[in-house]
Amino acid sequence: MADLYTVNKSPFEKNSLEQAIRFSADGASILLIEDGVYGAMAGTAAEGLVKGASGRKFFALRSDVKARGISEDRLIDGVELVDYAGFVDLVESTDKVQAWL
Amino acid sequence: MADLYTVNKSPFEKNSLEQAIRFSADGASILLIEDGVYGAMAGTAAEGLVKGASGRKFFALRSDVKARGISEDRLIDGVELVDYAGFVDLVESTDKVQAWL
Amino acid sequence: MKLAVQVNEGPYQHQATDSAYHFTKAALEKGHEVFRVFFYHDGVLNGTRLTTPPQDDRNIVNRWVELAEKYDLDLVLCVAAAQRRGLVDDGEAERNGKDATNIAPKFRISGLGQLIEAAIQSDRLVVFGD
Amino acid sequence: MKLAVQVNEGPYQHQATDSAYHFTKAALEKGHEVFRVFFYHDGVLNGTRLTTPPQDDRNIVNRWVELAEKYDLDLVLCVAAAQRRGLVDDGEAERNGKDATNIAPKFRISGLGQLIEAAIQSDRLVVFGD
Amino acid sequence: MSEIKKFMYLNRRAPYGTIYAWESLEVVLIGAAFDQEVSLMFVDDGVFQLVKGSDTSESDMKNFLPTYRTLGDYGVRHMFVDQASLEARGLTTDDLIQVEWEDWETEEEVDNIVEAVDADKFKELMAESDVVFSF
Amino acid sequence: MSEIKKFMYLNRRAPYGTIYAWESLEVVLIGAAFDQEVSLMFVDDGVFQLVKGSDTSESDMKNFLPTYRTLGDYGVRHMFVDQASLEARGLTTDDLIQVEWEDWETEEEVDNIVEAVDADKFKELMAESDVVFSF
Repeated sequence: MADLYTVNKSPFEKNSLEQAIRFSADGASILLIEDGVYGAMAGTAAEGLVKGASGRKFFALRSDVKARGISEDRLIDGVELVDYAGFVDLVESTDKVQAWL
Repeated sequence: MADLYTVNKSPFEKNSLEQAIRFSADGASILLIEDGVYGAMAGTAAEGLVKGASGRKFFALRSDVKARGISEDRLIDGVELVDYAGFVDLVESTDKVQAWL
Repeated sequence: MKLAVQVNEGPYQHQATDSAYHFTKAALEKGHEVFRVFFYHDGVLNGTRLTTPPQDDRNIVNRWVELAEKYDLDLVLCVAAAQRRGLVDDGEAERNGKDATNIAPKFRISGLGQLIEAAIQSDRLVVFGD
Repeated sequence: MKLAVQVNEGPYQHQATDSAYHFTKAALEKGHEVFRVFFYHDGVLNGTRLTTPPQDDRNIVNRWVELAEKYDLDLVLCVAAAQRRGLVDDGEAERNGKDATNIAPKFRISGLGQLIEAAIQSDRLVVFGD
Repeated sequence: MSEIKKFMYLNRRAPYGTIYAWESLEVVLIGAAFDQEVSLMFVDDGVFQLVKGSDTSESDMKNFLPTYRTLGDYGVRHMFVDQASLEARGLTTDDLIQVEWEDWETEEEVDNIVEAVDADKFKELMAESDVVFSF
Repeated sequence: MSEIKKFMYLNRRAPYGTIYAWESLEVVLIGAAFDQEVSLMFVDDGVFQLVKGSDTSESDMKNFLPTYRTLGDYGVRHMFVDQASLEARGLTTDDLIQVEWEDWETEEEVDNIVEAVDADKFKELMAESDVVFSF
């Protein structure tokens, strides 16, 4: 098993997503929450971060995605939406949590 | 007269310095304070921001530069150190202040 | 699973405390144990009973209190962070000569060792911050 | 020159409030008028009398109080921001049924109009934030 | 003092992740009581504040997108959006809300005061302003 | 519970601009009372925390650089610095403070526990850790 990385910053504001990906091991799960969910949007200058990160599984918190008006058809393919119960499950099913703030 | 731009973010953490420069008019004064003073360091990946911005005058708050252990010989040429009294003078001698946080 | 939760930001300014609350609540509802929620940095401001948020907005402090009442949750404010930011209980008021307290019920003030202990005792530490 | 100063962050967490203090002090020492210092967002937390910072660190709240005493400075906390963050004076305590106050001397709580007015009346508005 | 100043609100933060966007909006609403010329500028993640379709029903936070739509009634004459910030985020003005404006005295109407501008126009607008608010 | 866990403190913030670096250090100091294996990792602007020559005499803030030098006495065994973060900032380990370490039982000594590592080593270190603290 690998770690769960939480990223709560917009990829346009801070490099947290970029660094979480860079320092994550193969098989890592990366969960985008709060303003971090902007990293899950397709068609942006930052979409390459997620699209180019093979071997990582990406998740985004649904309530945060919806609050920001990001419709599901604008999400990058393969990003899975979870609710807080799913967040808890991710914490349980991975080795530990790294918060990339 | 042009405006005074204050920038308090490290150029490695947020794009505030880049944007302040991009949106500043010719003749603008740009004052680096707090973590913004890292933008005044020579030899970094961000030094091009200040070095490439012709027509702008750059200042850095001396107490913040010193607290961060940046010696004067590591400052980009042309960056002028000021104290808080100098900060006040800059505010007085420019049209208005724009805080780029 | 036994969880420790760390909250680094105060209410309203950053969403971190909202995320921490919803995560903690979801974990408890799924039957997990939350060993402790530790409030650090501006996070200690979650523990004031003096807030009066607008009526059409969430009450962040009361949400924590109610969750603690329902699940007997241990809500700990770091004493050093609390002193810097003016979060005071009876003991702190007496020790530091303060004429008022502002801590909310169900919160307690204690040392940083409580964070270390929580990290040791729990299966996972989950950090929410800015 | 007549100045208005806006402070968006609380004490200790961010340096913004330090910068605002040193700037305001320097302006006053140079003989400029500071029409008002307006505390917004977490900035309202600068106005609590309940802090007890470590003895070897600066006392951010007291510094403001002393500056206000020396120069008769108008220190205003935004009421909406104060309510969200638990900053309370006698009037607020009565209106919102709070059993304690935590405001420091020389600070007052008032509306956002005070910020607009300060911006209109002053030659410059200087903002300090995160 | 009866001088009318030009106020510019500089918004560079995404909504919801922090309170700055919302509390900035509260200043604009209160500011309507004062007779000033008010413009808003959205740059960087600030452009996300105007994105249509916000739904906070699952997040227990107040949805303040509808408040932006009313700004024309609160004395806001212009809402400028940085074109480059939009493009970097894969957005166009079609993704943003529209805000109507009407002058009650002259009955002049504008369908939408939200307008994308380039850096040169931005510089001009900032230069013309008397006061810049940042949050 | 007598199990010894591996603690990793992840530091990504510059000092002084915010309190995170200092309050993070306070956790490390208190943590010394617990018998854990403690490492610190400095990435992004976190590497600035270890830059030599900090002088806060003009800024009325507490200079906490000397405290880092004592960490070897507080049970910290490793202080890792991301090499790429250093390079982007024009720094080398020569610009950073040195931190000594000595095992009082075995009398093993290390002159400097501050060490630059690359991304692969970083990944390995994070994978080996049991708990990651972020501030």
